[in-house]
Amino acid sequence: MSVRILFFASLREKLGVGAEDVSLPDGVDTVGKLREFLAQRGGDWSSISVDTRLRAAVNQRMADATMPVGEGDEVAFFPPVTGG
Amino acid sequence: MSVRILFFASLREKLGVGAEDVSLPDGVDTVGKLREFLAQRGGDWSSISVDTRLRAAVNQRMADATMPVGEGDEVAFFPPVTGG
Amino acid sequence: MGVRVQEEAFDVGRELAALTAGRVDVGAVASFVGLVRDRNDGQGISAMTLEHYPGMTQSALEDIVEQAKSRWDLLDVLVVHRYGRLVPGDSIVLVLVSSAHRGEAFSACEFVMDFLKTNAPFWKKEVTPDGARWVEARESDAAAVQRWDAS
Amino acid sequence: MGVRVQEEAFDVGRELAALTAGRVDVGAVASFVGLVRDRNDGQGISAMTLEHYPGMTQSALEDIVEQAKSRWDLLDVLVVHRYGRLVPGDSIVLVLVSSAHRGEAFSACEFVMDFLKTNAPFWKKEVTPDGARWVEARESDAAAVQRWDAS
Repeated sequence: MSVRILFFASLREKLGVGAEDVSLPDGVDTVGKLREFLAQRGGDWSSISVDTRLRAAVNQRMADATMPVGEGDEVAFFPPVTGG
Repeated sequence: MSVRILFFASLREKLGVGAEDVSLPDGVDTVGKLREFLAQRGGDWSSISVDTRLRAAVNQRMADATMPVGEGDEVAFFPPVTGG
Repeated sequence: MGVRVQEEAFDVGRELAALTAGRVDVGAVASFVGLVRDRNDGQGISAMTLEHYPGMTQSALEDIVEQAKSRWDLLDVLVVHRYGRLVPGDSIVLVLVSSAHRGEAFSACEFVMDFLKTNAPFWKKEVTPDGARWVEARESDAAAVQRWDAS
Repeated sequence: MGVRVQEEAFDVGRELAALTAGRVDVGAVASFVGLVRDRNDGQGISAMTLEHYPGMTQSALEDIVEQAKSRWDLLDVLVVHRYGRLVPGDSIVLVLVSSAHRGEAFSACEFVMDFLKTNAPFWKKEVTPDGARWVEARESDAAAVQRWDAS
């Protein structure tokens, strides 16, 4: 399964990547599992599974850890928002 | 004692007078007593002592029945305000 | 800080620009504009006349602004209230409040409007198909003021 | 009703005029403008960059406006949010809410700002004398949203 992953703000800077297309192994089918999958890359990526302040969106809608992730989805990770 | 009395809005129209200078007898020295004094004129004036919705101001400050009225004061009577 | 009682229309954009011009400490501006509607209490309104108590209107509004400034940490407040003849779509009143943060600006702006509605000596007379009538004060406006006692 | 995410400045007077143009049913317009301050968390700010999530910002703001319209009887809502480089004194966000009566307009305007602060994907990066830093989300903003649950 292939998804597009976006990173914003301080997370984007820390990881040094704003967007990537990733092929996910079987079983990585929720936001929570995707966070664990990405954390396995180690280094700065480790925080993705443990940083409780980190927010996610699936197809441009706010999403919690249980939100399903499917083929072609756009999944974004970012720190708490600070606009306005 | 001489005071200036003003009337506004529906009260002004009902009484047919917007402002008058009045000499008050001894003892008419509060807003409440002035209301009773004016009500004695009878006719449309009677309501001034009994209309509980009627508001008063002394020298351009909101005033209740106990507010003293003195020589040269400007006393206004009017219905509840409806601006804004 | 300013209070103006005037017959002429006001320009919200210009007033807002003046309130913030040259300043870099303003984080929030809350504002309110009240306008004449073409209906009120079930009747069509073709025009209205706003009577006021010259002299007292200015000081009553200044007093409300002072109360707001003593309750919240505000940078500036402007109140402009019109009088005279107005038609539906016309603006009646403008309240602008600037502050460092939005909570204070919102609260103070609503506070000023609530107190203006019950404490500033203006009276509306509407022209309806059945003739002219004085607008009655609303219970809801008295209630709106009272809730500030509790907070 | 509209939501705009843009790099350019906005003109509050013009937006307000457009919101009420040709209408005679608007009794109240509440508005909010958020601006860049020259200080934040005790440090001087010389500039900031507002990053956003294109595509999601628009829909997130539209969703907030829809929520406001379902909670209150509103006539129109406009939200304009800027992104890109801004300096102290610049406007960041505009919220305009029109309604027949002031209570709804005030509540809805504050509701939109509270939810925008926690749900719209914008991030501020400030330039301070010590270098650039990402603005941290405030606990008070999370609390501001939660109070709407109770009401």
